[in-house]
Amino acid sequence: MSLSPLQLCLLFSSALFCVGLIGALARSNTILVLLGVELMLNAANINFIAFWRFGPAPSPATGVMFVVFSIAVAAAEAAVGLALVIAIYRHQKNIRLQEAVRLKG
Amino acid sequence: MTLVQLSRVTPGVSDWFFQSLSSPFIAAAGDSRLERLPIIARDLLTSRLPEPWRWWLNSLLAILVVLFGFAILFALLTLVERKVLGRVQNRPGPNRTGLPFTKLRLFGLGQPLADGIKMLTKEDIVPRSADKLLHFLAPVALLAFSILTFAVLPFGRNLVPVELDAGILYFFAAGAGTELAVFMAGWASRNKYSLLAAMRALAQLISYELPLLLSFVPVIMMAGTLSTTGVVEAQAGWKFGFIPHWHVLTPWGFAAFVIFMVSALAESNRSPFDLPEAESELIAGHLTEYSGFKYALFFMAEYFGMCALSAMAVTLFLGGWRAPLPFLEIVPSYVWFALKLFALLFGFIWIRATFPRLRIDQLTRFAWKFLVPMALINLGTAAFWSLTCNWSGPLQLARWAIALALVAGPFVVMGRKLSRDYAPRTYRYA
Amino acid sequence: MTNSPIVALHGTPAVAGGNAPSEICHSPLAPGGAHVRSVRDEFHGDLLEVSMGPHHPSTHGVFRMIATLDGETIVKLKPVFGYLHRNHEKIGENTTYLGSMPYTDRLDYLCSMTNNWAYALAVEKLAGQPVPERTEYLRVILAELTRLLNHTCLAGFLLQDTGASGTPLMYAFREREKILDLFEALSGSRMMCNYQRFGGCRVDASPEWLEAAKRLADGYNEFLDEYEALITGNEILMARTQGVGVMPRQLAVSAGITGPMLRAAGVDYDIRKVDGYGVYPRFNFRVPLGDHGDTYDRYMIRVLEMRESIEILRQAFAQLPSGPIMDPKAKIRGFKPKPGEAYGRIEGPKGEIGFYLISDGGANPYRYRVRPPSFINLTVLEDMCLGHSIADAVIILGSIDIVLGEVDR
Amino acid sequence: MLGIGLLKGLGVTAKNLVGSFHDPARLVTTEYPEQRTKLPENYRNFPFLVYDGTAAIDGLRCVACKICEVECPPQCIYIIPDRDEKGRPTKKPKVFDIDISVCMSCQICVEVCPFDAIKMDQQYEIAEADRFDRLLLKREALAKPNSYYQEIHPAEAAQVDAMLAEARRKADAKAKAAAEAAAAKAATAKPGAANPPTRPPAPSGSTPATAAMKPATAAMPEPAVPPVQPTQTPAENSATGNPVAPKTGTPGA
Amino acid sequence: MSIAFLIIALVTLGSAAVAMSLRNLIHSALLLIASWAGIAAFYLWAGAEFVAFAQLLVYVGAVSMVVLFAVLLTRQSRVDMAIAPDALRRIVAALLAGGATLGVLFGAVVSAPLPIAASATPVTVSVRQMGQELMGTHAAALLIVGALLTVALLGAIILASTGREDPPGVAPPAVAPPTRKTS
Repeated sequence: MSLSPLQLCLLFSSALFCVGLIGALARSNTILVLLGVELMLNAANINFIAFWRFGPAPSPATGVMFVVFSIAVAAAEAAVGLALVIAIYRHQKNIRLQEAVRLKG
Repeated sequence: MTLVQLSRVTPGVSDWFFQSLSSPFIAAAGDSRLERLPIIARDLLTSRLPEPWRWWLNSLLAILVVLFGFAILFALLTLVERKVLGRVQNRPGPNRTGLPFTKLRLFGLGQPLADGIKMLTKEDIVPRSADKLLHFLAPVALLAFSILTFAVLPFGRNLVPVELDAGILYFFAAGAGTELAVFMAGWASRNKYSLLAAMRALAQLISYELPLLLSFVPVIMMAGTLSTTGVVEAQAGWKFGFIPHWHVLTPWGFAAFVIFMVSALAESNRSPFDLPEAESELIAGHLTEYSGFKYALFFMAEYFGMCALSAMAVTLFLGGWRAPLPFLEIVPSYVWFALKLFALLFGFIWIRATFPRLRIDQLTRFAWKFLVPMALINLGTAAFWSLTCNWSGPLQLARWAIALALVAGPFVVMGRKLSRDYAPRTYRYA
Repeated sequence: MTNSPIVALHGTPAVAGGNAPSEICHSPLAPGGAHVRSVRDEFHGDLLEVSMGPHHPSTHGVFRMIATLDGETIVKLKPVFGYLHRNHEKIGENTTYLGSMPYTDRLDYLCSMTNNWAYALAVEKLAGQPVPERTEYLRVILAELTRLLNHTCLAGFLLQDTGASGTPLMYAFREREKILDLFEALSGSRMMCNYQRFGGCRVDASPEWLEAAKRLADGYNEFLDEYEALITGNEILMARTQGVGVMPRQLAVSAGITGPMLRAAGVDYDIRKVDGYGVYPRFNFRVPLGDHGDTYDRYMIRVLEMRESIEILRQAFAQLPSGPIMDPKAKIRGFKPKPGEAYGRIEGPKGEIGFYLISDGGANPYRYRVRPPSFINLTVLEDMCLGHSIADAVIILGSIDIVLGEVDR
Repeated sequence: MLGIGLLKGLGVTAKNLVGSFHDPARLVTTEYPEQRTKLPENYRNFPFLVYDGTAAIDGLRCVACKICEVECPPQCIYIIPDRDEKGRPTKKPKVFDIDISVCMSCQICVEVCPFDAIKMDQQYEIAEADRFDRLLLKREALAKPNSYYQEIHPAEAAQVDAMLAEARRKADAKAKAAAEAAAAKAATAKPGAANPPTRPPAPSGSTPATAAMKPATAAMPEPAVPPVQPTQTPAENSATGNPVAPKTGTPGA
Repeated sequence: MSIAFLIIALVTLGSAAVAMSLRNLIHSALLLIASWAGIAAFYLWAGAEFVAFAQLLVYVGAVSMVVLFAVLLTRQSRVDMAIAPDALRRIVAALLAGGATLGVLFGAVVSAPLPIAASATPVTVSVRQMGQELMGTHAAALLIVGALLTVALLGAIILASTGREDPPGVAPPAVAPPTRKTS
């Protein structure tokens, strides 16, 4: 069976997604969890580009537009997420996620 | 300096990437032979070759020429910097090292060579507790990132190594990696000074990335393109036949240029923003644990970064390779580019010779409370300028006046606010 | 007392500690009541202990500061010195009175002339030795030249500490060279002058020398103007130094600070005026005072003092009498003052430099003690540095104007 | 306004940069091995021993009285007096070492020497690779002729020579008047220009010695004094405030 | 498919996987940055030049810095580095979940009848085109993203600020009332 470029790209992105997923699930370090989520987001972006490039492409720039916005949102997410990490650290002196269970300051 | 548009892609190289790089090389009819010299020289070497090979060789030539050109510039610059610093400080600077094994001194021209030999032969010391891989990777990465930025600079008419549609974006994207390398160096050394320097470098580079990027947005707005050649193209022509249409000669352009250069000083870790390697505080900052060739690489990367940012400033604001006056166009474009580049580099050195260093909190405050608002206001000024581009006669004067006020007013107000706590003092006598 | 003794916290937020383990406390070491956040040690990750020195570019020699940093903010700073200790005082008790004279050159090696004078003054007090008038004038001339030299150096060093790439330092050294040339022409050595003797001085100043010195004094204002144009109005320098390293007035007094540092804190105390030693009462000069006691004041006070020194020099050259330079009764060999004690002090460029001597009638002093100004001025280093960033500590140290030869003795 | 001070500073540095190309006051470097600054006459470096005549060791003025050894603050002088076969001191140093790695160039030995035997040199290119041998100067290395002294410190040497000549004249007169065996001894002395009074006996020695000690310290006032003007200099010495201490302790004591 | 793609994919996946399994946070962060750079290379390969540079600028330039800052600001003691007793179980569970997801996704991708583009004529988007799209069709989205970024910036600052009375970075108050100032 030969895979089309689109399929290869999708396989690549799903692999990346799973790496991010495993990381986010397995690690207890808040920063790493955030980074795992970030990776999953990137995997989604890869899909956009892949479909834009190798898909039937109805509107030439839609995929690219999506990625641009997605990157912007991801940047915002990273900034807020890491600010949260620092807040958690300041509060409980470590960044283990399991300990951040008290919804109370 | 040279070279080379990558010529149209070959059948053998099917990736679109290379196709997008190509834009046909069209020598303007009026181009003098001197002007086309680099292209002619290249064609002399490669025109006989079959197409795929020719393309590869052309690219290779471009890379080599740029690398060698800047390596020589780096060597010269270290000497010139020391000479100029020396002259400013009432001493002659290095003037002993000339040709090896002779008594010829040549005003110290051999100094870079001697420095190079010294650096190469020094022992490479890696601290035992250092993160060896990162310690090794940091200078390499730094140098790689700074070299990457040379790819999109238009060194002369038709002399741009890679013609990218989003060239300016590429330039700053490639430059963004340098801070990473500085951090790697500081962290991997396992030295407290280095770590402090790494933190400082991060804070500084993040802070100044913003005004740096914001400062040239007006230029992009005006030129309507992200490509470096496009920006140079937008600055063509002369007003009244002798005032060039350079961006720096407009109110917003001047403000943007100043903001850009200040941020460039900070981005390239030059005095007065040389906090990461502040030698009077942090020994040598992130370079403390580096010696020998790795140290030289850092040094090289710093100068490359400085050159690249200056070259970008030339492109964005100083009309790129364009001659300042119409009749001076007989001088080849790459010479003009080099002259402008040298002028800016001299400015870097001059500033280094004069100013003391800022403190880290003042540094970040200056970026966030002065440069960023100024850049944003400048964006508005540029918008105003763009909207009023068809005012004429007395309106033209009003346009200038309003634009100047829009630049100068916030500068005075924010400058006063920034220096509120500081003022010269008078003293009483007992 | 206008200065409120609050050292505000500022600096980078870099490695900020949490709210919980930190508290506002009065540092026991800051009688002025510097408010400094102390961070408990249980929280190791937040504090960084940096040992600056003894091998550090800007500790002015082999001085060491163990700084505990919260981010870049200093929460504790322990000065360590003694790396240059060489038993100066004990050597003084085992050499003749004259033999100690060249050793005083090595105390504060920038100001050997004033050190010589202070020591000679102490011995002259001890022995009741009069000094010829011409020598008194020469001493004033040399002391004021030394003050120019020292303050010029300080301005250069301080600016070097703030990170200027050598330019102010080189300008300062350019002028310093000229003074050193004068010293060399007179005493034979540029820095280790060994010039004063008990009851006089070693060599008389020739008319040519005096002419050269006069020329230098006349041209010095020009240099100061250039230097001030270069740096005094510089916004970066003002931002770096104003409000940094504030020394409250009562702290300065209670810590025994003297010299320009004390006057920068606003205390009008100049031994040239207070004691009126030598022929200083005959000169007309003013004492500049600072209002803030910060680093900028300490720098500016020195610049202004240089301008006053030039005035003193001009007057001294005009009034210089002719006559012998050595008291005819003075002894070079076999000098044995009668038993007793004496303390001789002068206003050195760095502050009160004093020598305390006890004689038991022998050829060597029974007790020989130096009051080194830069050592005593250094004692308030921590109080001035707390709450400031590590970059400030360097310039605060620079503004104290220490010479390790004198601190460690 | 923000930036004015910065621009002023840039102006100063620009002025210096330009000035360094045409204004010698703004390019003050002396490029050492080729160019040398002229040393002032008073410049001092390390001590050397003066000898009269041509014989380096025999002509030494030093009488091994050890005053300098005692007075030297860092104690870098080491002297062993020479003795003849019968064990009597010959008033010559057998060993005269100066450890110039210890010496601090303070000139106190010169000041205390009653015989003008030790003077300060101006030779400063004395770096040596061997710290223990080469920097410990022996008698032979220290001995330098009086002409050398006259060359490096002309004014000071002229006064010293005048003093010594005066002292010798007095000694000769005394000797003649006494007409003792010392007269014969003095007569046989070499006719050199500045032959010192050969070890005058303690009582008579005090005058020339103390007189000789002083000019070294008061050389500055009249650099125009020609080398040989024996009669004029002492008068001028007292006029310019030569710190003469006539009753300084006897040298040989 | 070109070799370039394979290399890019391998580097990206490899560095991401290693990053997720390392204990040293700095190494993880740096490897992740490499992985992001790999993704940028993928965009470049796919012809999305602008997006590639944006990815580099945002991820390698900015997010990486924030991550490194966060790592440095939350330096851990050795105790925190030790693996908690339940960690192993969680890792196994995560691997299982991830593997299952991977299987599902792979299966879907391989078996789905995906339309094949006419890749003979590669689409490219010029920057000008993108700008027009952004300011035209997607103008509303652009505005919203701008607002979102601003809000995120403010939120991040508020979250991370210490809430101290005197926030760091403020000018040290003039210690004495400036009695004599001229300017």
